[in-house]
Amino acid sequence: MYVSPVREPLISGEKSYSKVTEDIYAPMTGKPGKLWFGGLTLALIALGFGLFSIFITVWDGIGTWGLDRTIGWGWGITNFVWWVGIGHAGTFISAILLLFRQKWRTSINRSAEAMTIFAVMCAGLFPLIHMGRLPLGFFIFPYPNTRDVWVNFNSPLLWDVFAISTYLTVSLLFWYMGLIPDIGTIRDRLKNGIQKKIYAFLSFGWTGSARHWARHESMSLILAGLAAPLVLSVHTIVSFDFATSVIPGWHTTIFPPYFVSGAVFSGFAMVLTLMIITRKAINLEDYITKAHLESMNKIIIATGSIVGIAYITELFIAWYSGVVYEQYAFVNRAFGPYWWAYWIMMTCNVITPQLFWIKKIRRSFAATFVISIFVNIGMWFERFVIIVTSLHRDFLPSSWSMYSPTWVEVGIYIGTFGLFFTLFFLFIRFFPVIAIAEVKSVLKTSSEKFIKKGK
Amino acid sequence: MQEKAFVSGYYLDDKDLVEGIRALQEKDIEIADVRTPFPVHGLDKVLKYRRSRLPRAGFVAGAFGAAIGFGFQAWVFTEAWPLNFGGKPFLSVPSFIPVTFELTVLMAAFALVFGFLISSKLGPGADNVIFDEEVTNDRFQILLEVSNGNSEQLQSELQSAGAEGVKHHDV
Amino acid sequence: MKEYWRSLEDLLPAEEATQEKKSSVVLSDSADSSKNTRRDFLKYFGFSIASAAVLAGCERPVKKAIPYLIQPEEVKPGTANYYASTFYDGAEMVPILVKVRDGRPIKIEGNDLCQMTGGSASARVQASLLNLYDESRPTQPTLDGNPIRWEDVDDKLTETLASWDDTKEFVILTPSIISPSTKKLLADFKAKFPFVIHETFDAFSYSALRQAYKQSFGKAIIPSFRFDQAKLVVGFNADFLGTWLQPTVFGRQYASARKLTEGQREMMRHVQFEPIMTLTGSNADERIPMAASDEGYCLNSLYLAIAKQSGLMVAAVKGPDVIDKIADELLACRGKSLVVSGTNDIGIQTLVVEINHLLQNVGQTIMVNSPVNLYQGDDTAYDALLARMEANKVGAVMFWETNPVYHAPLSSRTEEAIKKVPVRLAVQSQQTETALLCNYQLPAPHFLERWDDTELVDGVYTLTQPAIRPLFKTRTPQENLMAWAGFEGTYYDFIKLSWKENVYNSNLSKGKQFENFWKVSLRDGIVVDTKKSGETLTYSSANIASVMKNNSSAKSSNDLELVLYQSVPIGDGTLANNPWLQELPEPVSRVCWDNYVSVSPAFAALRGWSQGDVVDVNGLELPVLVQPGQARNTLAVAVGYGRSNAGRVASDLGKNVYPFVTLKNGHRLYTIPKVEAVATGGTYELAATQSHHSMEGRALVRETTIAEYLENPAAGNEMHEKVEKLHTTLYHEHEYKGHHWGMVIDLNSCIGCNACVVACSAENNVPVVGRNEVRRSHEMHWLRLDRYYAGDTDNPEVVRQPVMCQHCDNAPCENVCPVAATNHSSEGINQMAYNRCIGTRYCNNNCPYKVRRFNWYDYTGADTIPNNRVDPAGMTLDLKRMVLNPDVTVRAKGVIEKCSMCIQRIQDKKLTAKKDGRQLSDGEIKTACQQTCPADAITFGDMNDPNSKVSKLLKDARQYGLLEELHTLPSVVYLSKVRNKDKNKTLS
Amino acid sequence: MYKSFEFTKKIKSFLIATIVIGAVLAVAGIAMNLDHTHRIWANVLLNGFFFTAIAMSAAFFVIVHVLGESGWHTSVQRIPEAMAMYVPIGGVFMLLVLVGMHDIYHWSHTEHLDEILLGKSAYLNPMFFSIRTVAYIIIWSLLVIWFRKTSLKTDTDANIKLFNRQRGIAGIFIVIFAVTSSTSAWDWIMSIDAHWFSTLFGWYIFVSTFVSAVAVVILLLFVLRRMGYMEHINDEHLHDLGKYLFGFSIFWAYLWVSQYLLIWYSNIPEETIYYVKRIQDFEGLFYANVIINFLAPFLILMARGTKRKLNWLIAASIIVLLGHWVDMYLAIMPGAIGHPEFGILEIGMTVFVLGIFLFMFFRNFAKAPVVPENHPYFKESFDYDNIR
Repeated sequence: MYVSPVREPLISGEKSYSKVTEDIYAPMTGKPGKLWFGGLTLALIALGFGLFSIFITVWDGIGTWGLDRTIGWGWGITNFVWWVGIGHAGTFISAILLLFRQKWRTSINRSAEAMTIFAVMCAGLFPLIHMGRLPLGFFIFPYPNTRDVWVNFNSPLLWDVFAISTYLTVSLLFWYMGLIPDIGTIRDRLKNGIQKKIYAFLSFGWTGSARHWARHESMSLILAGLAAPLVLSVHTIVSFDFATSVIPGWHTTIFPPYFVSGAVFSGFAMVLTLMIITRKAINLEDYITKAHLESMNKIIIATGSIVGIAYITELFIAWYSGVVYEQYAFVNRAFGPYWWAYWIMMTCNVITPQLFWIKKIRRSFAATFVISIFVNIGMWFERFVIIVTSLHRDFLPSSWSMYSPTWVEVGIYIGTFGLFFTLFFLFIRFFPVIAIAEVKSVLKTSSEKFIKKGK
Repeated sequence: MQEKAFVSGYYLDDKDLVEGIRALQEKDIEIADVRTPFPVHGLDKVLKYRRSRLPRAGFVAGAFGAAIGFGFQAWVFTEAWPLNFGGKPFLSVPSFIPVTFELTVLMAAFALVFGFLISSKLGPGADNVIFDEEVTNDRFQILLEVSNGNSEQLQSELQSAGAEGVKHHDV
Repeated sequence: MKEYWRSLEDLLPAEEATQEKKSSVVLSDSADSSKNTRRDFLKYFGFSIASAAVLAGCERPVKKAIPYLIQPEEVKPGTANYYASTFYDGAEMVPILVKVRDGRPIKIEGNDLCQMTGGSASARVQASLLNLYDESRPTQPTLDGNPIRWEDVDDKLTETLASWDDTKEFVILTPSIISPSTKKLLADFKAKFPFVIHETFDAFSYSALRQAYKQSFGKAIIPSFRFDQAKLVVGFNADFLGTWLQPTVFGRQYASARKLTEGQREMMRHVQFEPIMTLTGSNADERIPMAASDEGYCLNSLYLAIAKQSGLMVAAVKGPDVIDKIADELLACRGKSLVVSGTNDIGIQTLVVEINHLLQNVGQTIMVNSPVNLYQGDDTAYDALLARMEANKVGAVMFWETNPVYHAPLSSRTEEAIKKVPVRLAVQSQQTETALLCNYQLPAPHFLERWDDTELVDGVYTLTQPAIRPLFKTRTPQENLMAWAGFEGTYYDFIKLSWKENVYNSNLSKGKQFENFWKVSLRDGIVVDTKKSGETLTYSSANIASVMKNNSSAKSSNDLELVLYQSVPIGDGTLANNPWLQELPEPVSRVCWDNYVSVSPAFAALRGWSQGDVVDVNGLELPVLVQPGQARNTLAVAVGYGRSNAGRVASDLGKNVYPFVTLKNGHRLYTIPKVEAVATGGTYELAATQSHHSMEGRALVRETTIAEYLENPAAGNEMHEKVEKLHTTLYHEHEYKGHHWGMVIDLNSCIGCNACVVACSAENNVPVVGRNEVRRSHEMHWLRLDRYYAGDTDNPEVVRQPVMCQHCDNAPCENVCPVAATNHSSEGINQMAYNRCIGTRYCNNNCPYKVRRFNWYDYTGADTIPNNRVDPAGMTLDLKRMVLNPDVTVRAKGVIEKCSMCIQRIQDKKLTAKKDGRQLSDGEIKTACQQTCPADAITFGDMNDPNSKVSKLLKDARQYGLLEELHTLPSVVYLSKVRNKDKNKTLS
Repeated sequence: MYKSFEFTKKIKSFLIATIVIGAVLAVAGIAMNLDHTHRIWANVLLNGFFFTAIAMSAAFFVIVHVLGESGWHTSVQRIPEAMAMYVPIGGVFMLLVLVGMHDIYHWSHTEHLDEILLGKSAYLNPMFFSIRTVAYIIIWSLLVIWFRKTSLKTDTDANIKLFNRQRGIAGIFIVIFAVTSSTSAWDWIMSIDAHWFSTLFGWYIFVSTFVSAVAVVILLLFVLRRMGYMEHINDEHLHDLGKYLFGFSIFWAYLWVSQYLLIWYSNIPEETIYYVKRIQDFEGLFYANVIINFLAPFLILMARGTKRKLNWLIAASIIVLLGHWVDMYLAIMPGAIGHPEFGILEIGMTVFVLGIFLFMFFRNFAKAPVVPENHPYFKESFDYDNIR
């Protein structure tokens, strides 16, 4: 396959196939470092605190949260949407970029997919625990029962159940199918022992047969074809949670594509945040390079700008609509009691990513790291703004009220970080962070060694 | 798989592998399997594999998911217990779109993944024979099945087809 | 406290005493009516079983059930009986019906046979039911803290009375006695024991009003007021819709005079002058803030203006413009107007009587010939009593449901005086501050546990009959007296005899047997002797000149003055230990669970105070509430709070301001001149149920003026037609083949008294959540009265709107429930299946009206998880749970609940009609809120029935749906408000 | 090596004939509808907008690939490039619309507006509207021409800087177009139903025209191949174009459903009015629009093989192009004329504008080599394949 010499190599250093194996396998060998243990401990503490907060919520009731008769959703659903959004990058990278034949995805898709799965697990927690009667949560599944009651297929929350669980399942399958060959690689590097047996089991008996590879590629492509609309559908359905209502600030038709774009935006930001640290921590600088950074930052600008345009569109159409409730909702966002949340959102989401128009910034790891955190904060506030400021002052001023979170809500949020990082630390220890086989497959077209040769 | 024997030869570059295969093919030597560390571009064409039937399986399963998804929802809302939700019609088609879609994708994905695993005889606990552990690292391996004890002949064929190392395996 | 559950077998007979036609729902034989299928039987059967089961809470097993040994005849499991009775708490008297279910009174409703109340009842009347189940009630007699048997009490007192030192008095301190039998009994008792002195003590005094009539008509009376006969009402500092005299009665009269229907196109006009924003003032067509100290000046000016134009020779003093204008208006309505004042000041009341006299209102809107027997207390007499106690002239005092230590002015003096009396008897049905000082604690039963009678106005008799056997070892004060005096028989016999002699024999015999008459009286609860009339009083002039001199005639200075007032929920504080009342938001401030010092916005700005700042008012620290419409230099605090010994709920809620009350000219004065107020720097969060007070220009409450209305009945409601024109939908409405329930709320009738809120809470087992939860906006009321201010903050116009679930046919909430827990019934009701609800609160978010309520904590004890209850008001105690309506599920933690349009009432009446094999008739089903509304503002019925009242009201041009532009198709419809004022010309 | 396109007399005269036939039919239609000036102007808007938007979308197609550092597109790049050069001509039709403004836009009758329209008049007034229209046309034309010129320069100058400059122009283009694609759709189309509003509308219209543009690219490719040009186009290119047609048809359906479902769900009259009008008066067409524009490309192009066969692609493209013309028809006509009208006027006007569009395309296509041979990624375009 011909590659233009103008293109920037994606993999630097003199990498041979076995060097790739070696490099990526390296972090899994030897004793884990202090950093790893320290990180895992912190994550477990956070997770424990989160579990305690969840216990309090379930035991005492949702009253332990800062919600009230007017504001039925607060941090819980904000965090849900935020985590789901983050969970969009992985599948976007592996599915949509695969369809668009973007080679740079190969270095980051594995960890991004893992993050997707962990983030979706964190996200999925919130719709469960925000229920007043968690033990009866199984009512949301359409199972035959003596009362002949099914479920309400009109409800976006029910669609969510289907969407999130399908998304989690498909992402998991997609991720694992991609992992099989690499687990095979690990298996074959290990000497005999229990570890080898476990990896042998997990590798599903991978042999690297050309027939398998052919089927694997075919399957991956179609899974990607399915996952692409699936990614869209998930955040679309999440946006339906709000957009189907009549609440001003929630009910607007631009929500589906805008939410999807925002999700990819935040997901990429999170991937960047983590990958910039990970590549350093486990010496993968040659595989995650400035070329990757630049490509990802371009997507950040694109999606960030789409989000920005959506904000402005909403604002303009709210005025244009001539509907007093709509107009008030947006004036209240910008200048009401939660004005700070709105302007944090605007600054972080619309202004900061525009810095990536400058080539130096979008190729700087340090700058990207900072901006990606800004984006994560901004996207959290976007959901907060949508949920809380829309609800706290809706139609009847008599019911207007204010919201602030309690320690329980904060605790649960911290807990999800704990869960996420616990899983992430385990992942980088026990699984190859970069898709070994996929990197090898683009080595000839995208590595410094081969491109320099001018081949 | 008893009483079988194979001869393997490996290459260190995918290009050499393809050339080796071509050389063997010219001699009408049947290639039992080729094993590579990554999907080698165009290898399936060289080996004249049929296009996989997985897409078709995916389509059928997806269509099934869609039918079940839509049909079930429609049945619940019009036959099982038609409830009035917010004045919406019982057969509220737009509301059925999301679940129908999700089930379509889910079923298709299951069909693809399980189709892949089953047709490739892969799965938890699958105990396939691995002839060379370096195949998952950097070796491109051609396997030829030994019949009537022609192992040595096959080994030399492989060598002449440019294999870097040749070996006999009994299974 | 275990055995509350007693059988009714020896409850006094009342075979015919139920209003309901009784027949067993459960066991009605299907042979009777071929229409009843087996399915129906099972439905009825299941219904009653289910009802019985929910009693214990929806998820808990029935722990104990005690079967009847002999089932009383009139008690049918699962069917409620209604007993007629009378509410009287020393302030308000309302004939009531008590709904008794399986031996437990579970709801109080007004008795619709009463002409005055028409079946309505105020919030306090209805809530008084909960005082029956108050766990803080005294349960047995004690002497110096030790339990004692009633027999021993009787022995001791008989002995005390027998060996009485005749130089000392035996004082019985009662509230105003309106019971003819009690009066007779007291007379008999006094006849036997001449040293017995009966004194009357009212918790809140109206003595100046009585004295004013004495000056002008020769007899201390409170006349009957007829607001319904007036075309113009001018109120001065009188909250006659909320607390003044007979608010339930006046509210009904007021609303009826202001109703606009097809037939009635005229509307009474109401102008209010007042220092604080009262419920009444907020309803006025025009309201003028007036410092309390300016009232004398205003009334002087008004009198002069009227007198001058009535041809009297008076000095020509130019009063304020407003007063002149009002005088002109009043003169134009001679004989059809009414001026009232709520100030307990003899000078002011005398002037008011004179003004009404000049306006020829006496005999038209003021009926001096049928006086009301309320508030007989004389403030000077109580002062004299104190003096006698201090002089050791009193040997014994019996506090008969009176609590002077709390209510009397300068309570420390009262306390000291009481301590000087050797024998102190507390005959109280509730804990009181006074009882703490008594050596004898002689608990009295709650009024639902005892017999009594009343004669509120001459010739209007009512009976109080027990609806339950006494829960505790209690005895009525009357029984005490009879026991100590050695009278024969029971107090029941005494009443019956007294009725035979006085009521039956006078005009009502009509040839009936007395027993029949008695039974009918018991059943109806009310008997009116139309022939009996009060004394005819004639006018004799009072010394106006001196009165006017006494009334300060100049505008007040800039001194701060403090106004003490009764709040609508708590009143004088007698019933304060009542969670329903404490949680009921004050209709104007929408604050509950506390009193506070309200200040005008201008004054707050001047002092730099804002809501919640703690202020020291003459030594009492109270949080500030900024109240638009309040007179500028006025501070106001509600009485009735700060009870130190009232029981679990009310003790230490708010601050007691009764000690500020002083005597002026022998009358308790509730306005305190020249007070000091400084911010302490602290803050205190009030439990407010509404924090935003402007409608933000939204067409929520639509209003117009009378002139515009007469020209175009749709005035102010133009938007409705526009919205109707634009109504488009992407799917057709479901067809409601049978009934389609709807409700119409006339905003022009609603006076905002909040009676409906309590009715709803009682009917539907709405949890009480307590102050802290209300602060967090966790209140649970299914029905709320939104109140908005418009215009000038110094004197805003007020509108209010009762909002409950609107039962939208296109309900945004129903769509989104994932588990189908809320959906639409075939009769158009937005229904909730509590057992199905998993508590996502999605419905609540989507509700544009925000009427859905979530059980944030385990408020009811229906949760399966132990040790997590949030129940500051003790509503989950076994005793208080007896008030629960078994027809309504008690909701568990984590579920959403909301107005069901009283579905249990609908089903009940539907079943009754079906059993009787007839069609439901319009008006047969009444929702709880509708039933109790004094203003008849709420109409419920079948929108599919073209002849129903609801259908007719739906044709009214004032009709609109709240947020109708959203196309939610609400089944609750509002009729716009009309103000009787000139849009361009205002008084002030 | 790559045969340059020659705008032969034969093609020229065929296209001129098409234009003339279209013009004759259009004039006849106008003459028949002189008392229905609404309909005449609505047709000017419909075709004027549709083809201008297709041209802009074609430009967008190139721009996105440039920014995305794509290689494969270079072999077809000159087709959308030449299409984009129609923008200034299409702009003339949009300027014509300004003349007929009062017949299309209810809000332009400033003398009788209701409250809501008065509230919008700061934005929706004839003056500001005209300024915006002119601005769109000028800015778009400049961008398109600027890019085209830079692109053509590469044919003689292989300096890598020129490609970097293309990227720069693409950046500017995309920023401007991101805003104006939406606002122009609000202005020209959404404001016809002046009370109605939908935040998604701009994106919806854009995707509709983008799919149309892809269909036009495929159709033109077919025509050129029939004429013996563009022989270098292989199955992989077709496959990619097919994927675009397939993918964006689904994306269009996704936006259609998003907008419809949300409005259907909330059922608020101020929003439903748009659909009620279309369902009531254009019922058949309304449903046909969704079904055809979604199902036809979905079913035809789902299989891998059909995307690689020109015949299938052509069939799908024709359906999609007609379908999206109907989509625009449905967006414009119910508000502008209120009821379905289809006759000589519509046919004539469409043929007329289409003729001009094609004429401009071939004229511009003939002006330059059919491929940008000096493009650094050009070679990549011949050595890649789609996974089976």
